[in-house]
Amino acid sequence: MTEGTGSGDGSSTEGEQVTYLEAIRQALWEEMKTDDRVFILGEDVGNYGGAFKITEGFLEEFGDDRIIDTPISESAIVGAAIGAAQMGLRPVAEMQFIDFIAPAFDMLVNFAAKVRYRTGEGAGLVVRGPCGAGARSGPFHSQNVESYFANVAGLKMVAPATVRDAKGLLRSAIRDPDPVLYFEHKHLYRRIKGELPTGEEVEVPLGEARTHREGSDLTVITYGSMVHKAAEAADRLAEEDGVELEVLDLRTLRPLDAGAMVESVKRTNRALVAHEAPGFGGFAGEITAQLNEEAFEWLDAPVRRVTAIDTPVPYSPPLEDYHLPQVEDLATAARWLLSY
Amino acid sequence: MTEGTGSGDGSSTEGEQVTYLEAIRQALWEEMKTDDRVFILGEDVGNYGGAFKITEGFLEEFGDDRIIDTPISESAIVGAAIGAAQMGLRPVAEMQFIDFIAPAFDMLVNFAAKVRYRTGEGAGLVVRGPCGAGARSGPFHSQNVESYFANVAGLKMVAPATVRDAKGLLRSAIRDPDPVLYFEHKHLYRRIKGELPTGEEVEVPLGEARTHREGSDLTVITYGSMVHKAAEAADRLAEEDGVELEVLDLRTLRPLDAGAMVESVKRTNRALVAHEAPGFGGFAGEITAQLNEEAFEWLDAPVRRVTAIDTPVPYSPPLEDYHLPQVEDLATAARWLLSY
Amino acid sequence: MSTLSATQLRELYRYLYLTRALEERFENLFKQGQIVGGLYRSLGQEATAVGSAYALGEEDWVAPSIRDLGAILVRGVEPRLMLRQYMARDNPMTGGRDNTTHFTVPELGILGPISPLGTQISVLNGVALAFRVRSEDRVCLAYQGDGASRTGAHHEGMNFAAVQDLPMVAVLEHNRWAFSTPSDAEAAVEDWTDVAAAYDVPVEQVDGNHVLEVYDATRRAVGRARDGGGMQLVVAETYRMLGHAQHDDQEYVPGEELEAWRERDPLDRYEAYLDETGVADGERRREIRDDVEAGLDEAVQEALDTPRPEPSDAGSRVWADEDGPRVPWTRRSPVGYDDAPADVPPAARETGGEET
Amino acid sequence: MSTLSATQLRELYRYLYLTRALEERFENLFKQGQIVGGLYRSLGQEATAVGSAYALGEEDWVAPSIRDLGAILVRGVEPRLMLRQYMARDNPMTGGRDNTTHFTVPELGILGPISPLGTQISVLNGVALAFRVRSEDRVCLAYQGDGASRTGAHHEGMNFAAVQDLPMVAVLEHNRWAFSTPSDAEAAVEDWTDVAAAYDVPVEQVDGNHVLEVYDATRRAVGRARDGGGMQLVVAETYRMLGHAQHDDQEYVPGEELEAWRERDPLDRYEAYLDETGVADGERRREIRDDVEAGLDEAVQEALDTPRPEPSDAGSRVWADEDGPRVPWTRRSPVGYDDAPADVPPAARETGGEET
Ligand SMILES: Cc1ncc(C[n+]2csc(CCOP(=O)(O)OP(=O)(O)O)c2C)c(N)n1
Ligand SMILES: Cc1ncc(C[n+]2csc(CCOP(=O)(O)OP(=O)(O)O)c2C)c(N)n1
Ligand SMILES: [Mg+2]
Ligand SMILES: [Mg+2]
Repeated sequence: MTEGTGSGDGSSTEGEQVTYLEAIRQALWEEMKTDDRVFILGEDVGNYGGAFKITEGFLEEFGDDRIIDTPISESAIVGAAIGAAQMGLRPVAEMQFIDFIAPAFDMLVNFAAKVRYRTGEGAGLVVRGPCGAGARSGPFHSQNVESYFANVAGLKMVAPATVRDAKGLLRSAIRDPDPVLYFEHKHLYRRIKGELPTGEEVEVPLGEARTHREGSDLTVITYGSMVHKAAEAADRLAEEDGVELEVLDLRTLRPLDAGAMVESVKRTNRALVAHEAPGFGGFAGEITAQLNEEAFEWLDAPVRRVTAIDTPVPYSPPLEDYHLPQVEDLATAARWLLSY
Repeated sequence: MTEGTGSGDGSSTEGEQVTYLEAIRQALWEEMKTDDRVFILGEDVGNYGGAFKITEGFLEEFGDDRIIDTPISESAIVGAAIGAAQMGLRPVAEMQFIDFIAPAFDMLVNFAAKVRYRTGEGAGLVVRGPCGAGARSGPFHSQNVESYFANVAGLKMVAPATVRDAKGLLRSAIRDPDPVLYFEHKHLYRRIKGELPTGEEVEVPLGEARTHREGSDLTVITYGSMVHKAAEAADRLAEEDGVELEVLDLRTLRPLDAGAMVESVKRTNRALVAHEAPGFGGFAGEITAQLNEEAFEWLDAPVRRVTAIDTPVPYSPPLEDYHLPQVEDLATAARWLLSY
Repeated sequence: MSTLSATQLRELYRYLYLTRALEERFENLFKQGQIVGGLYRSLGQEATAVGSAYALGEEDWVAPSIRDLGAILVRGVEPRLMLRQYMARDNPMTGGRDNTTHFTVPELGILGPISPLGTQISVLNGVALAFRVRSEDRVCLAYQGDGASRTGAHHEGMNFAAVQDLPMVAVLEHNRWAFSTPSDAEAAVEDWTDVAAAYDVPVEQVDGNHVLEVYDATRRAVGRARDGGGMQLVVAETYRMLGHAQHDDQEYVPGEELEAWRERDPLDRYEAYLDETGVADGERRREIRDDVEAGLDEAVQEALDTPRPEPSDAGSRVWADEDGPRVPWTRRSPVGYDDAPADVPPAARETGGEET
Repeated sequence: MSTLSATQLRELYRYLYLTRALEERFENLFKQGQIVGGLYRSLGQEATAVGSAYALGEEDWVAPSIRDLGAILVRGVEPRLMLRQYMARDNPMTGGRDNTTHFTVPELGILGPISPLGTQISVLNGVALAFRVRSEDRVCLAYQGDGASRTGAHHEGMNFAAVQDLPMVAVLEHNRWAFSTPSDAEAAVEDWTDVAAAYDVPVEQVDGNHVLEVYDATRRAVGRARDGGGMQLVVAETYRMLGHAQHDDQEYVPGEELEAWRERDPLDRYEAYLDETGVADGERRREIRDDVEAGLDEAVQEALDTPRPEPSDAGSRVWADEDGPRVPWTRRSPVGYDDAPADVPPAARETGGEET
């Protein structure tokens, strides 16, 4: 799969075709090169170069003060990131799988998120890790955890869908003065490629959505790997039904670019919200609520959701496939909304 | 404040006037008396009788095999509850404040919630604790944590607003074969009183909402302590504007009684969703999404939210009051919706 | 030394060999794409899992880690079921919903782990509390890797068990690595038995590659726990002979270290013992191995013949009181779709939004 | 013994007395309803907080717990600011957003705790990492109660500091209670220095009610940490002389125990020392106390005169890059409300939903 189904990713500069994983690696490498306050800590990030080899070669380049292999202690990892951030460093903590953010929940929700509000001293740190399903990895290596943090004031959250955004958002996350959770979708690591400008910085600010594909009949609002499924559904409907879906890639979940959602839905008058996490209590609720509040009069049909079903992520392939929202579901839902 | 502003609480049997706190105590006591599989574990629950004295006298009655004072180890507390539940016991784990559920997040989300799905062996346990703000207790003794768990398949969540429900829902929670989070609002502990039948069981099944106050012009959908603020706003609007708000108390958040919400909104054609937690990413999103999906055609106005503002809960009284949703906000929002 | 009968000593051999042979089948199946997701082997550590589990009574409970296939087999889970489990086929333990050793079998006293490390002791503490409240004479045994023992969850579990004097044996598998991290980067201690002091619990260190020593030490610990001695720690000194999982070529491991530990292979050593004592000579052992392999041939075939679960099974069993699989909105039958718009008749608006 | 000058010894007395006197003011103000929420005192433990903090250099960092007012005062936070903080008045540390000792003052090397217990060491580990990467010669000191040390977070923090050999001193305040739970129900150890073995870190036990002993032991530990000796543990044996917080009448505490510890009151003992050594006689001490009290009179008045924060302040400072307070929808000006319906002109629908 290569990017650029739509027009929104548009890097005009000539560059190299790189993977999503490589884009993450580049962002880390370049930020570490240009800013010696940036450092990485996590399990197996040094010696091994990270479970997905994102930090391969970093230890040799930056030394073990800046690439820190930690014990299996997610709470201590995030704790150390907080303290270092408060000293002006820019820590990037890796969770080997984002599922393992759970033992660090208290540190994130109660310490990192609230520390600026409480004391005026913020903690500009990044916690990143592979999220998402599709790799037949079972209930504990497949989760999407954004909803756990959606209601937590003080946190930011990003979920890049493209190579360019993977790099640009990570760069912005590292430079951000507040705690940012960066969810990279493991299914995209080596599956998508895109062009990155060489010798020039990729700028993707936090808090701005991106139109992945333009359309006039219905807006699919989504993020992460679902952007690609949405684009596929859009292509299919264009071909088979002659309708044009707009695909809006939120990119940042906190703060949310409500303006972009509302602008698009005011044009298309129909919205479908999609994410890979289960529906009940998922992030789609917030999106639906905001559309309701800001674009109610423009809606010609209810806002509807296409998500995973309300279960853990099962392991066996037929189960996992059934659990996850598929292109087919998006197509069905879009047709339902269009015929409404 | 006494209950029964509306008609829905209607305990017909003559009984004693007891506090919300006493109702919780009674439920625990009676369940322990009638079922020797029930036991309690938590910090200071034995010797001291719990930080809020809910289990005062329990240690003497039931002994230290069934009232277990634990170290400060929320993860171990929930872990032990899981194991005991899998052996057929019915553990009730107390979090001294519900905020301290955060260190047990992994145990709840990854172990308790998923264990039946994964292995067929469920864990019927209760985790209960005081939630909510208004006591000038600052950011860590005031949170409402339901949103952290809203997207987690396998968990149930209840948030009683009345004395009767406090008792009845806790009883159902203890008897339930799956993990239930029971959020008791500390501001209600000694502030509300209600009648409880004597010598007869209070039956409040999980998963059923309750009409706290009947009305025809607008449905306020809420839970926990906000039920009382909503009822106050309703009274005020009845008096001042001659309109009748219906107040729907969800009581159980997972599973959610969508039928009751939809039925009410189809009658009133307007919905206001209220909760004490901040708005962004909060539980109101799910409610709004479901109303959208199930009652869109009946909505004469957008579904709107009244919630706390998107910050931690601040300590100083003027700040906390500003942070929290007030009766005034509900009245304003209701008027806005009614004039829409 | 152990007081095991010749039959039991041969049974131990059978379990050791079965563990290794079954894992070799797994590896082949993995290479054939029959096992998806992660595959973690316990090569070189079989004696720790088998010897310790063998020291338990039938009524006791165990919480394995990913490298404790041997313990699971000793508890009585059939290889054919393990194959179906590892191959994501339908099976009674998980129905394909989870992988590896992640399952619970109450009848066999097995409480399955989850992936986030460190939870085993805490959850078994609850099992032990149940034993206590029922005045049952049973013991729990929790396995934990050296790396996993650094988690907060593990610490809280150990501390809780120690304070509550629960009948708990923790077997710490000191296999020198936690993925690519050497155990001296996991903890500052040189001697891992030092951990015990912080909880004031008795500890024994044991050669984890010597099945009878593991058996003996665990048996003593289990005995103390059963007799009211509270929480016990056994530190098994062993070594992870392969990478963390199939994808890990273990490049970071010093060759000499690996070589030295290869000399201490638990099967080789036990075979030497069986030779020396005459409990099972080469011929006898070959019979056992042949028997195991024949069984595995059949088991693999059964697993290959077992279908994967039905897709819609994915929607069931989240709660006990569900009626059946919940069908996503977009996967209703075509009739359902066509019906849907009719669910919301604009006419209803005319009559003031009454319910229809 | 300590090499403190007479001036320093008198300063120590001042801090001990100030800590106690300030807390007495707090208690009065609490009874007057001027302090809302919880109030936690450190009566009887003042020497532990003051003596240990006094052993740090100006450039060092400290993470207090709720009973470490003494340490905060030694670090240089003014009593008048503490009063404003405890009374939920506007103040530079928190602006009234959080209570008690929950604040951070980088200029004074104070990193404030959060309520969920056990996080201090972990967060200070990050501070220590910053020292290391900048080749700075600075040390961190974390306070933790005996109860708090049972949390997973604390264990992970200790382990991390030990493995990384960070310049960290942990002061474990073994005050016999964690709320109503006696410390022997928190951990199985009798001697809390045993905890150190699990992390292979040097440990000293010290009479926590003897300010100079605390100072000396901490100074040694800080020195070792500064010289590259890595993580250090100091176990201060002390006692919580009042209930957990104001609402707790401490009924569960054995009277004799309390009586025995009253004999060891840290202020009384230090006064005896000052008498013996002639460093500060009764007269001199009274001068110090009078001075402290006079300062507190003024400080209390200032705090009472300081307004509580503006309500709408509650909406600001969640993120660094916010423009200002975010106003809830229902709290817009009346104009805003009236405007709102006009935001969504039904006319827009006619023209096909174009943006307006
Ligand atoms: C909380 C948590 N963090 C990280 C991981 C990823 N992980 C899986 S196994 C492993 C290494 C485990 O090492 P150890 O406990 O020593 O067991 P061993 O593999 O040596 O048997 C890691 C880091 C995890 N499963 N859980
Ligand atoms: C994670 C967590 N659980 C529970 C509490 C509630 N709590 C506050 S202080 C306290 C007792 C603390 O005891 P200790 O650490 O010994 O400190 P001390 O009060 O003796 O100074 C408890 C249980 C908390 N703050 N955090
Ligand atoms: Mg290991
Ligand atoms: Mg204490």
